[in-house]
Amino acid sequence: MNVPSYLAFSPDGVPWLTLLLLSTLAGVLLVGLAGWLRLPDRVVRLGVTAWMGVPLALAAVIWSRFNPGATAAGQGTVQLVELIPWIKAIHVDYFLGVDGLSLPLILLTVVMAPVAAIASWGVTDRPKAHFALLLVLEAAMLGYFMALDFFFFFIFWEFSLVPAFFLIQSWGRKNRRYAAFKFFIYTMAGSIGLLLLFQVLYLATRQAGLPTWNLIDLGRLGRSLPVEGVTGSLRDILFAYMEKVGITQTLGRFPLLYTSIAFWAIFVAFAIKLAVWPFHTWLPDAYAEAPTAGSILLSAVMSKMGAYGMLRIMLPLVPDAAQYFAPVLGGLALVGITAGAFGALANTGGDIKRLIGYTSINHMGYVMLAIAAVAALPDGATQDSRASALNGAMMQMVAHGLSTGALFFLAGALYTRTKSWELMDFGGLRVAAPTFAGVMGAVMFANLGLPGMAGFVGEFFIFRGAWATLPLFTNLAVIGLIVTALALLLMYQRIFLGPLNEDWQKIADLRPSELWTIMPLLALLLALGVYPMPILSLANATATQLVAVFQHVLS
Amino acid sequence: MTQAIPLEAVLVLAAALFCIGLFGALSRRNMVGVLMGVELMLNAVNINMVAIGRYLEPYPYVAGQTFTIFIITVAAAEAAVGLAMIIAIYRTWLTSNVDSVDSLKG
Amino acid sequence: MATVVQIVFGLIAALIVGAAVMVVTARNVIHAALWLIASFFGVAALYMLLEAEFIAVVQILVYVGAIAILILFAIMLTRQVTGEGVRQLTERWWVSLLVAVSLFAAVLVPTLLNHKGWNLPALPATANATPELLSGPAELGRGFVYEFLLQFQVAGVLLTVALIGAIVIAFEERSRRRRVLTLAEEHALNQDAARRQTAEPGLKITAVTDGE
Amino acid sequence: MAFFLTYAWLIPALPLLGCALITFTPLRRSKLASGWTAIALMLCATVLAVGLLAATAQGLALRDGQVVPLAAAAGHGEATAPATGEGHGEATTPATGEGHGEAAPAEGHGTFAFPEPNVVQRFAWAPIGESVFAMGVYIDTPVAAMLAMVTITATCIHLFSLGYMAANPRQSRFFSFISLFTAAMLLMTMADNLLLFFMAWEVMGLCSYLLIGFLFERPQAYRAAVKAFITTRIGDVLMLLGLVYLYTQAGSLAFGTGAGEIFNPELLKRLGSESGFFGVSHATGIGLLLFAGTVGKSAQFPLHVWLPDAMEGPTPVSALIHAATMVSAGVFLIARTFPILQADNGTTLAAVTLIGAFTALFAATIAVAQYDIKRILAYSTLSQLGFMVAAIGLGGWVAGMFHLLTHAFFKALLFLGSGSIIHGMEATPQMKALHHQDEYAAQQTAQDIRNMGGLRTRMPWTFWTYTLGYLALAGIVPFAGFWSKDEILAHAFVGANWVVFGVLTLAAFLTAFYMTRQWRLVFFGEFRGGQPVVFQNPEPAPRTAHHSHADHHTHHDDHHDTHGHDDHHSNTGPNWQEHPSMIAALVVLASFAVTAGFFNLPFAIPGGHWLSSLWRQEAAPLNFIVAGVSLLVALGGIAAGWSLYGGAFAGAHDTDPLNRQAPALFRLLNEKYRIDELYAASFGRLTAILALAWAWMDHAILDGVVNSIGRLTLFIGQLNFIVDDTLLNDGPDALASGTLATGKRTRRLQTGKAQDYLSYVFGGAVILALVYLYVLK
Repeated sequence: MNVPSYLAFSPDGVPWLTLLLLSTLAGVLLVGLAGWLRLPDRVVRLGVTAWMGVPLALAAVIWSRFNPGATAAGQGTVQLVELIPWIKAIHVDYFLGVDGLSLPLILLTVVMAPVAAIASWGVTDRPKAHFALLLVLEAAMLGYFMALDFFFFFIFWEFSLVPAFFLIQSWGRKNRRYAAFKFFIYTMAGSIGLLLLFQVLYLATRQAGLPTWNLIDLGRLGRSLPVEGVTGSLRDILFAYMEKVGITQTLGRFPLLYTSIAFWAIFVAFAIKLAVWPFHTWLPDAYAEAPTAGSILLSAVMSKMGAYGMLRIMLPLVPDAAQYFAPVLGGLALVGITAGAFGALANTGGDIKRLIGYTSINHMGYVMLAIAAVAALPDGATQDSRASALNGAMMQMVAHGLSTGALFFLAGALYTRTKSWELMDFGGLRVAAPTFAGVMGAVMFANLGLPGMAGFVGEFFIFRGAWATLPLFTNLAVIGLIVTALALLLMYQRIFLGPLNEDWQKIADLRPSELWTIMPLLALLLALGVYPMPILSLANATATQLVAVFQHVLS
Repeated sequence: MTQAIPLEAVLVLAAALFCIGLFGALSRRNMVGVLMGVELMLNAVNINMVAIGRYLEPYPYVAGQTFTIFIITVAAAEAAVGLAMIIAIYRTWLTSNVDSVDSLKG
Repeated sequence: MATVVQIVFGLIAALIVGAAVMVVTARNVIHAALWLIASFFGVAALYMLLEAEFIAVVQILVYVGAIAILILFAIMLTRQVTGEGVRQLTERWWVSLLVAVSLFAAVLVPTLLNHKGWNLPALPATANATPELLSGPAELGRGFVYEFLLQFQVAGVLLTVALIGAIVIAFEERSRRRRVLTLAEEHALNQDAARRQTAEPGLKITAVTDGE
Repeated sequence: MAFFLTYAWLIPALPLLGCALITFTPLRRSKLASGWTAIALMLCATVLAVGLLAATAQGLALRDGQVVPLAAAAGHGEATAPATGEGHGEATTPATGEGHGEAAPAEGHGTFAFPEPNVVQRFAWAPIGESVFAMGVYIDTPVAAMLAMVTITATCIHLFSLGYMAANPRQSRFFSFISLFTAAMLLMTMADNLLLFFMAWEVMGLCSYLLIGFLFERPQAYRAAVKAFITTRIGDVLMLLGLVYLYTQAGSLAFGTGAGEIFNPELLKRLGSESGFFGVSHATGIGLLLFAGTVGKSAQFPLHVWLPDAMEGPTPVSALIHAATMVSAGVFLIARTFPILQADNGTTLAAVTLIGAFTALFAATIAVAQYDIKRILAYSTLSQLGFMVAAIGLGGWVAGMFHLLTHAFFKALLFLGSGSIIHGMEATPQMKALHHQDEYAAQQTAQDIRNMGGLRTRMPWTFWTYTLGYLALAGIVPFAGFWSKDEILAHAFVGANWVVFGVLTLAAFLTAFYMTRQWRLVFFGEFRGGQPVVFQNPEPAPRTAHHSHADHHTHHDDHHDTHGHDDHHSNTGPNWQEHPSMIAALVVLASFAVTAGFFNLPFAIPGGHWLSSLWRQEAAPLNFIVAGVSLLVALGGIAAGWSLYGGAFAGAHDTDPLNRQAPALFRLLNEKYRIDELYAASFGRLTAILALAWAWMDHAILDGVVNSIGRLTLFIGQLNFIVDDTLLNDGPDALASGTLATGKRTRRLQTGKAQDYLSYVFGGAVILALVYLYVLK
């Protein structure tokens, strides 16, 4: 096979990505073995947590093998590629690879999974199944971030729902059934359009002479970059197919119309996962009702799957429609930011997990704003400003993953001590549990974007990029910064400040195991906030190449 | 006799015997009754074998009879094993009714 | 001559069918077994009519002499002989009847509809010549040792296996065999079983074994 | 000298190290060890900062790791950086109009320039597309002066806290926080770009939050902390927008005049001429947004409400953060970005002046009618910050910075003095008795100046140092405040901004007046604490079991309770004992309060105009008219205060003389113009309503839509069901139940009876036979 220049195979020939994927699945098998051998639950708990170090180590190896600055042929080089023909009849390939957009999220996933595992140590109801599901979920998410063939991409996308569904449904809180179904149905319903769209794209590219599910090639076609074996951009290919099918006679001969339809199909699928404004109502329910580990993985990693999908599929495949609808996206992002912030504020007297969930909507609103800003019309914007927005979005995702995961972890730890989620039940715990209060305070400030913590870097670069293209929305979006801060401070105040509530005189402070789970996260947040180079340099080259297409008027 | 009675008559007789035996095998509650129904069915088959061998086979026409012998052998074996099973079942279940033995019920 | 043969055939057929019907309908199992013997005799007679004397003899020896007797023994051993007042047919006997009748109809109807003249073999050319020798035990025996040798052997093995199998199945377990139940015990056991059966229709295996 | 330049970054690093040591090592278990660690590290930082100031004063600079004289450096850099030309021109051209006459910004001279930086060290921080964002330190002479001021005051306040916070069980945490704060302040001062500036700025905001809420058991404290954080954050996010705006326009946030740096003359010209939103020029937009940060941090008029409430924090915090350093960071911001503010021909600076002057007067009027000693000082701080802001707005860059430095010293002194007074007051038997009923009320009562009196003899050290600070603030001639305030007034006067001049003069008068009132009531007359005006706590803290337990014991035990109150007296000796470490801090600060003004004497004598020349700015000569007016006004204020309050307040419960004469006005001032109530009724309620509205929208509308889509589906399903049973397709549930029902029905075939199975076999055979015979043929 003639390998294009923008694909780079593993330099040492070892299929590291497959190993990473298999290591998590091997963990599932080990849990099964443990069940068969009737090992005690304690062994499974520690074993799974320790085993999650294996993907962590493999991801570190992948990071070391990755060349962050590599670009080729108008895009960031996709590295450590594994490309094996799979189903030849419909040209499905087993195609894994990482680039600057996926590697940070892979790293985030392998870091947060052990945290989720440690958060589940208290699970007494069917713990083996619980841990097995965590591993399955990790595998699905890793696969999603690595798969570059739509076939596998979509399989992992849908497959990740299954363990999440069962985690919520079996170990969640009182209202878990409603939440689990809402979550599942919402996401499933959203992805129907995506699936149909790719069938059409496959047929269209087949007509053009290169039938493919290959996301990299499709992305290159969408951006009018040369792909061997086919000429023209994806927009032309799609339009030619529509013409051949005859749809143009009814709907009209407007190429933008068809890319717009494609755009909305893609957008809705990923917007639901990212909890963009009118599609966000599943999120507070799901986050609130899920068990702690579920909340951690849902908020830390799964919501990033939506943003990653937009970066991987929406922007490269249909840049013209994305540019055309960017103000709409910006508007939705703005409403989401405001809605999340005020929603959190409305929950300061209620459920702590719902509150954190709403702040997540707010934070993901910034990511959405960044994506809109990347795509918006070139009104005095430079390529640097767009790259800045995209870098900021990556940073924001990583930072939000770390900080919200940590917040959920601590909320879970609080629950195990007090058996209450209601903020109004607490008060003055800082007296009895000073370390807990300190750690939670630090995590909270990281979450609300205090400079010096990673979240601020993300927000700053998002704002910097968004101002160049969408100044009005950027201006209004800062309301979210203030109101979220207020909501989180009130949350902290309700729990920790004031006179000590009589009920919690003897509450235990943070245990060393919990402390040392959070400390690495806090250290990461702080390190990335002070020196964000490691993450930003990973993403920068790919991001810069990706945004180049939007420097022109496309429609 | 081959000129007097058409083959079809014998076959119809065998079919009637078979169907009666089938009815017995399907509807008798007593296991021994079921076994008797099965024996009737086997007899019907034997009649068929012999008759077809007699009417349609060229001269020494031993094949049909040979098969009959085999079937009788099998029937004997079947009866022996079947009755042994009936006794065994009776011993454990204290019944020899077929419809009481429904551990396969779904 | 032909008429006589036809009459004889009619009688034999009536005997076979009638006896068979009684076998499946008789309330008393013993009676059913006796009717079965009658039916077997009818079949043997039919073999005679079909000029298969050896088979006829084997029929009587094996079926009447062995199987029917075996059946009678089995009936005795299972001790549910009388059956007066007890249902002899299953609840859904009409389904079976339907199946049997429709099967018969499915065979009979095309036979009657499609026949093009009764299937009577033509007389041999040497009609009045010395009649051919009927195939007798000699031909059969030759067939067994030449043509059907393998099948013959297999049948022998089958009989041996069946014999051993029957013994194994019918034998009581060692522990039970050691200890012969007294009549009182057996009565108590039956009472117990009866009680269980009334309390819990559709007796389960586990229930009894546990009870013992 | 090279050491001080090369290792300038150690100045913020040392307090940060202190914070880390105290937080993460067992040092935190010992109050004394943690306190002395912090103080020792602060002393090292002070030495470094003073050394750095000396080095920069000698005109030394660091270029490529080599120490060179600045002039040579400028010559050296001429080939590469276009900035040097600017630096030279500024030094030689006397055309800088601020000092002289006409309103400089209005005339748009725009020739203000910073002195050459002495140290610029940068490293790549984040890649942004093709370019790289660099971070580092940028030190020029104003920065060096600020560093010296911050380290000196911070060291004094650390020292003071050692005595003042001795009774607090969380003293080591307190040191950790103020060390972190100091590190952030120092880092902000020497930041080389606005982003780093902003980051350190926000960390200060965090520390402010933590320290105001240090006594977190009190609802008043944590509420004030949240209020401070959120109010300043409003300014901060606007400033963030300003940063982003500037970044978008300039492509950089780095200080400096070189290409691609934000003070590049061409860039400034472009910003001033091109118009952005609403037809406003870029420079105006950016300038106003940046100034919003100042308004928040320096508590200028619309966002001033947090600072008086911030007095809930321990008094050293008030001194350090809410008087000397953090609040003046806002002023430092507009001083730092002055070329940008100036780039739009005066619009921004006019707004700055307006806000500053208004705040100066507004806060001074409120201060007149307060009883709480710390609140009076807080409003005084607001007022003085207004002076500085107005000075910068008038183009008096040196005047504003000079006042910033002097004010830091004497206001820190005053706050520490008040801390000492409160410390003494709390040790009186009346307060101790009250303390056991309600500690918050006790503290508030102890801070009430009506309950003091006659402390002159009881706390001599405090009295004398406080008096020096008071004279400096009032603007009496040789003391620090006189010189700097005089320069500000001179700017307004020379610029013919008569309204501003009038407002500021009035404010100066009021300053002298309310400070005299306070000083008189605190230190003179008879001690009135015998029958104090007891503060009525609207929400008394619930009495915990632990506390009431402690009530049965001696006061010693009370010190160990965890209900955190900083101002508790630890020694059981006679009242009014002054702790040595507190005295030391007061004396050091008092000496600066006296002498700080001499750094920039407006005379052409050796040592005169020292700061101006250090900062390479035009020296303003002494304007005798203004100086006379200023002094006269100050003396008038003192005389008015002395006469009005000379005989007043024989007892604590007497009515204030001012209240007697103008009760309505006094009430309005006492209630701070009711702005807090206004905000609570407007913005507070609006926020709450918006939150409810959004929550309602989620629940009622969006969930309603989702649920009604569900219901609609169900309805269609039922319609289907009614129309045609066989089309029963009511979603997966119906499918599942249908399957289940079918299964249940099918299950009945599975009877477990061999005969039934056999009948199926033969029934099937019959059907097959029929099919073959009649259907397939």
